Amino acid sequence: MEVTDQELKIDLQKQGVLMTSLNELYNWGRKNSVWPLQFGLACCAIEMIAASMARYDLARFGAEVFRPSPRQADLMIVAGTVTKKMAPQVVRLYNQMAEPKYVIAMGACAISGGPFKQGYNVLKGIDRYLPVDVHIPGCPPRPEALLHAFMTLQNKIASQPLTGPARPRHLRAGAPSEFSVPQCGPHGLVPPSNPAVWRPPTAAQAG
Amino acid sequence: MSAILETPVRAFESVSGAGAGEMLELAIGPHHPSTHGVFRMDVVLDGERVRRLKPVFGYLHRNHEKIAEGQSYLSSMPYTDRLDYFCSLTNNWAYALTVEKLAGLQVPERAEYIRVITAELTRVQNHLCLIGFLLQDMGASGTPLMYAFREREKILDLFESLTGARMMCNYMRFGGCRVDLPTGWMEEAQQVVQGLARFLDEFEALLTGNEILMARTQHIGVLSSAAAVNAGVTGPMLRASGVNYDVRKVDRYGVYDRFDFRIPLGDHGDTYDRYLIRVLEMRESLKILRVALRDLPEGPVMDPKARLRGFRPKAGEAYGRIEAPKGELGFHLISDGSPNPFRYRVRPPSLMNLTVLEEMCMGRMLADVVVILGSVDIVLGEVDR
Amino acid sequence: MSLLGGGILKGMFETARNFFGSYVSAQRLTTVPYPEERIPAKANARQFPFLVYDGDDSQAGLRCVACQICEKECPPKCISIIKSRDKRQDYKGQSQFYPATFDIDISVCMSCQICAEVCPFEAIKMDVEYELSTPDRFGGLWLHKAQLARSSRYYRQIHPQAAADSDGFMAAESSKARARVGASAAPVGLAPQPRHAE
Amino acid sequence: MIDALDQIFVAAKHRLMEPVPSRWQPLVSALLSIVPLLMVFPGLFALTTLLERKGLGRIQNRHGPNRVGPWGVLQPVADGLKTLTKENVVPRGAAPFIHFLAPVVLVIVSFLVYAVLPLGRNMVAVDLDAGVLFFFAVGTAAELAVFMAGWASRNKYSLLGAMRAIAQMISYEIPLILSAVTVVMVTGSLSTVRIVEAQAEYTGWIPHWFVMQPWGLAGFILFLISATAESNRSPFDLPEGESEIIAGYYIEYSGFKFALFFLAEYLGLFAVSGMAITLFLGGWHAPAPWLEFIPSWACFFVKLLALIALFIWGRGTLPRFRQDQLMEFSWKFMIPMALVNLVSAALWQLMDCGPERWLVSFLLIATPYLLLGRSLFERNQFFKRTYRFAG
Amino acid sequence: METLEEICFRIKTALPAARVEIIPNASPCGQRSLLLGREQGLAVATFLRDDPQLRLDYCSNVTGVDWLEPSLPQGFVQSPSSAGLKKEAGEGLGESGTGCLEAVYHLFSMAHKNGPVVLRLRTENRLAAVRLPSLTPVWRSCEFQEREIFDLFGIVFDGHPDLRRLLMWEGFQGFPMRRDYLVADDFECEPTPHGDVPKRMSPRQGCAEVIQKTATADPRV
Amino acid sequence: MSLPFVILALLTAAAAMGAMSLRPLVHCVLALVVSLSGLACLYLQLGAQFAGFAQLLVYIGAVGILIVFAVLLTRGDAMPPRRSLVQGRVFGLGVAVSVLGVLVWAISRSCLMSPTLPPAPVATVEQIGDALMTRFVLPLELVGLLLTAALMGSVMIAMQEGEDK
Amino acid sequence: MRASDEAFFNFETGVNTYLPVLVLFLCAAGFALAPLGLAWLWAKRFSPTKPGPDKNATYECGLQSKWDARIQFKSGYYIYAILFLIFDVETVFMLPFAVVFHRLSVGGCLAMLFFLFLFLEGLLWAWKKGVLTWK
Amino acid sequence: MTPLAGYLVLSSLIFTVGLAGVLTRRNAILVLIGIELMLNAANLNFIAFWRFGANPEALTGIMFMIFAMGVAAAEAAVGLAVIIAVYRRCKTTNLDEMKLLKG
Repeated sequence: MEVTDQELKIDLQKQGVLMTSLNELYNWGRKNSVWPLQFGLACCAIEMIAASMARYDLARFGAEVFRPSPRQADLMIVAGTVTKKMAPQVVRLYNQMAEPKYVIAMGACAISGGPFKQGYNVLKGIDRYLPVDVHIPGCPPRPEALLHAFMTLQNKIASQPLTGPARPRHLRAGAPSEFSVPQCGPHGLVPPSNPAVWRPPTAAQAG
Repeated sequence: MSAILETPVRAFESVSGAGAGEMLELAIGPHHPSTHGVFRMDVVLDGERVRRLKPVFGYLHRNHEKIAEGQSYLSSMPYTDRLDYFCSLTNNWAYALTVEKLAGLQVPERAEYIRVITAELTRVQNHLCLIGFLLQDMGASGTPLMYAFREREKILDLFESLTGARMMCNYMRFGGCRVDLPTGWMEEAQQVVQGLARFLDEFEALLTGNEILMARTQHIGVLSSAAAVNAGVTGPMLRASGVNYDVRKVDRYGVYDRFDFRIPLGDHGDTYDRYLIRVLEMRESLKILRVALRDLPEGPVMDPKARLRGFRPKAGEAYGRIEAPKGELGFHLISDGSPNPFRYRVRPPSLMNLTVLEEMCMGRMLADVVVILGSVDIVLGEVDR
Repeated sequence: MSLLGGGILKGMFETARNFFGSYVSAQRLTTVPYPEERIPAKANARQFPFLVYDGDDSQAGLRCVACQICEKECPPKCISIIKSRDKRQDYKGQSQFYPATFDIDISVCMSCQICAEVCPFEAIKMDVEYELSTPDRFGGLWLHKAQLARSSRYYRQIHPQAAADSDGFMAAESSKARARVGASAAPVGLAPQPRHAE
Repeated sequence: MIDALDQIFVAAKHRLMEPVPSRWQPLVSALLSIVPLLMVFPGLFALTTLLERKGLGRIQNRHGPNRVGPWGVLQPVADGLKTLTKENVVPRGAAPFIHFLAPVVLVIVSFLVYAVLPLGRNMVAVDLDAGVLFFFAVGTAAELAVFMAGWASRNKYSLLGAMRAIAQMISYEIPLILSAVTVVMVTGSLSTVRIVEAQAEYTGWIPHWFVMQPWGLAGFILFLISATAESNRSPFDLPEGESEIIAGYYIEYSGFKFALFFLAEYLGLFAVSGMAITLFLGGWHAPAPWLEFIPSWACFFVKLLALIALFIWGRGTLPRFRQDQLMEFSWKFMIPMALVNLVSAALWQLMDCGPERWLVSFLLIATPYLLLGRSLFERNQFFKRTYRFAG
Repeated sequence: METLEEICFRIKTALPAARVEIIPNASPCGQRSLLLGREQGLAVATFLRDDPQLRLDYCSNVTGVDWLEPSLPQGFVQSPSSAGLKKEAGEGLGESGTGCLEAVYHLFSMAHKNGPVVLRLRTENRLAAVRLPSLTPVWRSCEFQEREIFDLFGIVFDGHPDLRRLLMWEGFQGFPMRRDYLVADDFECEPTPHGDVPKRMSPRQGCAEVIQKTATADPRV
Repeated sequence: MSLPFVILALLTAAAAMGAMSLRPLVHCVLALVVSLSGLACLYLQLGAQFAGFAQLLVYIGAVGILIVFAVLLTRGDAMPPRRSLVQGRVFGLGVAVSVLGVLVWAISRSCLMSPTLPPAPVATVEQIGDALMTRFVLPLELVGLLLTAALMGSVMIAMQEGEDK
Repeated sequence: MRASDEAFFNFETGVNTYLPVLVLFLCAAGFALAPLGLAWLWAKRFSPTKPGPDKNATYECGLQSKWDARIQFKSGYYIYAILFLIFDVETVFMLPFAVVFHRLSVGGCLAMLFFLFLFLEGLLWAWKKGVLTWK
Repeated sequence: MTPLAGYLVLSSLIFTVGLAGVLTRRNAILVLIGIELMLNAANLNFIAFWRFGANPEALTGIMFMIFAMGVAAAEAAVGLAVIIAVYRRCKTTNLDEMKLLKG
């Protein structure tokens, strides 16, 4: 790892300008062509649809190409309550997406289970199993909030380096591209969270 | 009557028994563009013909009833918004109506009118979106859906300025409505209603005579009236099968007896009827809206006896129902005298309407399945709760 | 019986009308290009709750007296309040508790407005801010007292009508309280009854 | 001047060829006529995707992509870059070689047919004696490529999509060829250039395009409908029918392979549109004599864009057919109509000029159209309905 | 619409063996109900549907109710302990077998446009004898609702054509809508205390044990 | 031997062998299609333009598709594992190789080895059309009849069985 | 665009005609393969492909795919394919006829009319048999 | 310059491959494919002889090829229909098993 980083640094010095512009071009292409997976779970999906409709027009960002197949999608908008029965499917769909892929957790339910989090069949946040890039609070968030999140995601993409240790997950050979699919056990999901993805703050647990 | 008696109760056979290579077993959903959410159908296809279809539920079961039993009556109100998330106001109304029945509350006249207005607006936008989604299921590239949502946004604007939220209105309270109409709302609403009438003409010009739409919907997914009644199908779907049953007329809840509106009835019970019945219902709703907006009386919007905090109805039970856009939406509440309902049950129209899905799809093509499902008008939040 | 294809042509005409209409009529080009333009917030619009404070000090001026009604009434239970041990003067001049911590987890909040509705002190109101998306779930969406506090001026700005009503109500309450203080000199606890008076 | 502009590409090519040694000339000549094709049509593809998204947007009362570059013109570039750098996923159960080959074959086939399309005066890659036949013969390989894609993916939906695609393409191949045969019958040649040249005349301001004659109009409409079906465009986009079989035959494709499918689909669309222009819309000829100053290639591309606009318009309006209806429509309406049209064109050719032949040709087409259309409705009992109301 | 007493009388004349009892309802809406005997439930339901005077051809709603305590169902007399029922659900396990599970059917007549007539069917107790006759053969509309009640309450409907879990997955244990069901505790991190749950953040085994104790066994077996 | 011929010949022969020896049936069909298109290119190379394109149209577009359907319809794809070479196979291969030997021997012995290439004949579609409409009009009609008969026959066969199923 | 006689490649008769087609074929292949190659290089250099048991599983609406997709298919398609084959061949025969149509004798016309009649006969027969109706 | 013999050798090679396939493979569809190959080998001969023949203006070779193609199409249609019909009855496309199951 160290060595490759060194190499990369030398590389960068050698072809600094080229590399930087390549990086910018790459990020520019990715960020302006984020195709969401056509995937709605509950109420928020309607606002997601509304965001792609005439009034808000997600298409302006080049993102109206809702692909129904995960192979061709870049962005999974988890819009709505993820139930325990649905969670394995959501994770599997994410796994089946091609890299680079992003996740937006739209709405309270997707982030934390939201109003339904006390239910016996509701997953308390999709970030227990998937690496979420942007969270949108709201129940449901306004379409503009989705657009804002979309722009937040674009900014995030634009700032990702192509090389070096800070490069995003999909560019690192060792980093995982799929996450283990939870199983529906006798009382809930097994395991209840994926420690590789979910690291809750310790301070919060104390409080 | 005898026809119903002869309706055989299907014996369950394991879907996986089909095997043997000739049939294609296919899971449609839970992630599928046209299952309207996370609905799943396990179908067995012979070529493209459906030989068996089993709906699979529960992918959006979010324990609404259980949560409601642990909360006060008021706290469940925002949860009802999220049942049928297209029609939060009618859900509010059904719940409020049931609690009012349970606790014996009276609703002021103005509030009743506002409820009628919001409910009919909800009905219009629900039907509009349904038709949009139906066409989407038929493969139209978004245009009807976009037009529907264009008009829906206008209605949502009205909802937002009245209730503060676009979708999850949380507007009605036991004994009335939360707030009165803001200034200028009436005029806006009247304009919207006028525009809607014009829009419906355009919408029908785009769709109703379209040969492809007719070919895709006529004689597809036929549902007989006897089967519909026995299966508890309600709403536009029931009326498309020719049964004259509308809770607005039967129960005359609210102030519906003051409006002159008609119930359109279909003669074929197919998808085209279900589509057109909804168009006609929207026109009737606009008629109600015009009258209601004209006749809206002055007065308070809340029953002065109603309490926001510390609401504890006497022990007992009540079943209340209204004609939601999708059919009969009922609530069954059992109170034990505590602040929380002892039993809180939602009777979702979408779930009952799905009972006959397999019959309607049997022997049809795969492409028909999504269209039939679209014409049933389900919202998973309500089906699975 | 119409001509085969007639309905299709009619529909094509309708879409063509919308296509050309989109260049001339605002009715047919309904897009509000979001980051540049925004749909003005409606009078009653609500997103997430905030705490109102009067005056300039965002913490000392909080109207909240930590009565915890909103915490109890909140349907998704996203509010968490820890009452202070000491008391301080509220706007009516009465000695009241104040929230030592007041957290709202807006990743859970369902924007239902019930907290604002049940609050007897006009202390919690609904904001119209919706641009809250963040990559940081716990840091960005778990809002504390300091982040939640907004001045009453801000409230008057976003909801002028409701703020005026609220101000009127508060003025009436505080004058009543003052009158009562003047009459009997004995402090009357205006703390509302907890909901489930056991 | 006008001629110079008209022949600017031809002249440029000759200019470029001059220094080339004669033994290399055929190859260079071929390259010089091919390479522009490979640049123009993918460019047109990029433009069309943008136009389609913007056009659909306008139909649907919104803007469409407008934030990447001025008016969003760089949107296709961004999409291309993205797909290029996207991961390539090949499902485990797939046949990897065929899975890889399918989009490549599809693109090659879609490109090959451009060889006989006359894009302007003296602007055809190769003027084959059997050009029209070449067009259809090579085009049929697309069916196999689609099948390969669907079969190799080993996905239920993709297989359904592939079966649909083949069933649809074979059903519409016949009316497509038959409606082209009418033109061949009248011009007496299979060469695309000769067909275009046969439409060069004007009567007053009216050009002698075949679409201006009853049989030609019918042929054009039949050709256009079949072409829509052949290129899997809405309302015939069943093989990829999103709402039913998710993404159809390319459901398992990601990255640039998926982009190649899109490219091929649009290339096929341009090709059939170009063929429709060649056969019925007078090819490179201007629509009126006083417009002849417009370079021939510009005329061709303007017509092409107009047809593309028509396709986009149709996509923005129409729902999708169902498989059986699609087949029935082809076999029970399109093919009989194409046969009748053949007879009509023959009669047109045999009869003298005069109003009679207009009348005969028109009646010969209109009558079966009405009859077949009505029978289509009656057989399936489609009709507009009236409803009863309960008070 | 006939009164409930008349309906009761008609049932008794038509089916003398049937056990029918009128349950009062103290609520202002006054929707009283008929408690049917388990054995005659199906016959009574068929009678109600087919009788030309009643023609209750439409079963709108089926509610499952879990009465933890035997005293409660007696006409909704408020029991002093009922408020305490959900205080500590797990602790009430000892007496939980003595209550009953109940299915409530709301019937309407589409032909006569009247209703509702409320039917109740009660199981013998909550744990062992949880069988009821299915009314799906009479009204198709009960099919999914009875499945749901089976899924969430654990009432086994005899004669139901397709009794599987409806909302929860196959392999799920327990019946979550029962009042003594404890939610499997997977609140690992809560920035804010959400309701009572974090307070019982007991060791996981304890929680699972409770679930085991309540109703893990699939009563179909 | 010219380069195009060699390339096409190799392609055609290899594809033909593939069509006969590949495992999955669909691969066989695809190889057959490649082989037949190679033949079509050879026709083109020989100056028979119409024949070449007709070959493409009919064999790739129609026959290939038909065989693909047949493969999918009969689940021929799920082939049993290949058995060891039985005697029949050896016999068959032997027969084939001997036929090849005889043919090649005959060709090599014939007087056709002369390298003279006659001037390219022209076979435009017009000429073919003229020929079809004059000298070959009877065969044309017969082929038409045959095709219609084949249509009816094969449809009957395919349908009939479908009904008794 | 006329091929010169002293071509570099010693093609035989007619082949020069197809040289543009051949070039087009090769260029198109290059056009399709070049970006794929570029994408492969990109993946090699920067963004490694990451196959996995889930990612490379067959997609079926988010569920684990049961049963093989390659199943025996409906004969409905097959009958259409037969019809198509026959009609396709007949259309091929019709093309030369169409080319010479304008100088056709009466006999030729009649012959073609008969051929057309056979075509129509096949179609009508199939129609009457109900073959054209999708089952 | 490719002499006629080259085409003939190629043709016989393809013919042989087809023949070998017909004789060795037991799958009925493969047998049909082999037959198609053989027919096409013959077609190549027709074209080659036309090209190198004495009287190319007569177009006899091309005519033969075209008619042979028509016949081959008819053969393929009927042959495959038969295979499918047999498959429906016997559930196999293997010629040996077909023989066994014939009844």
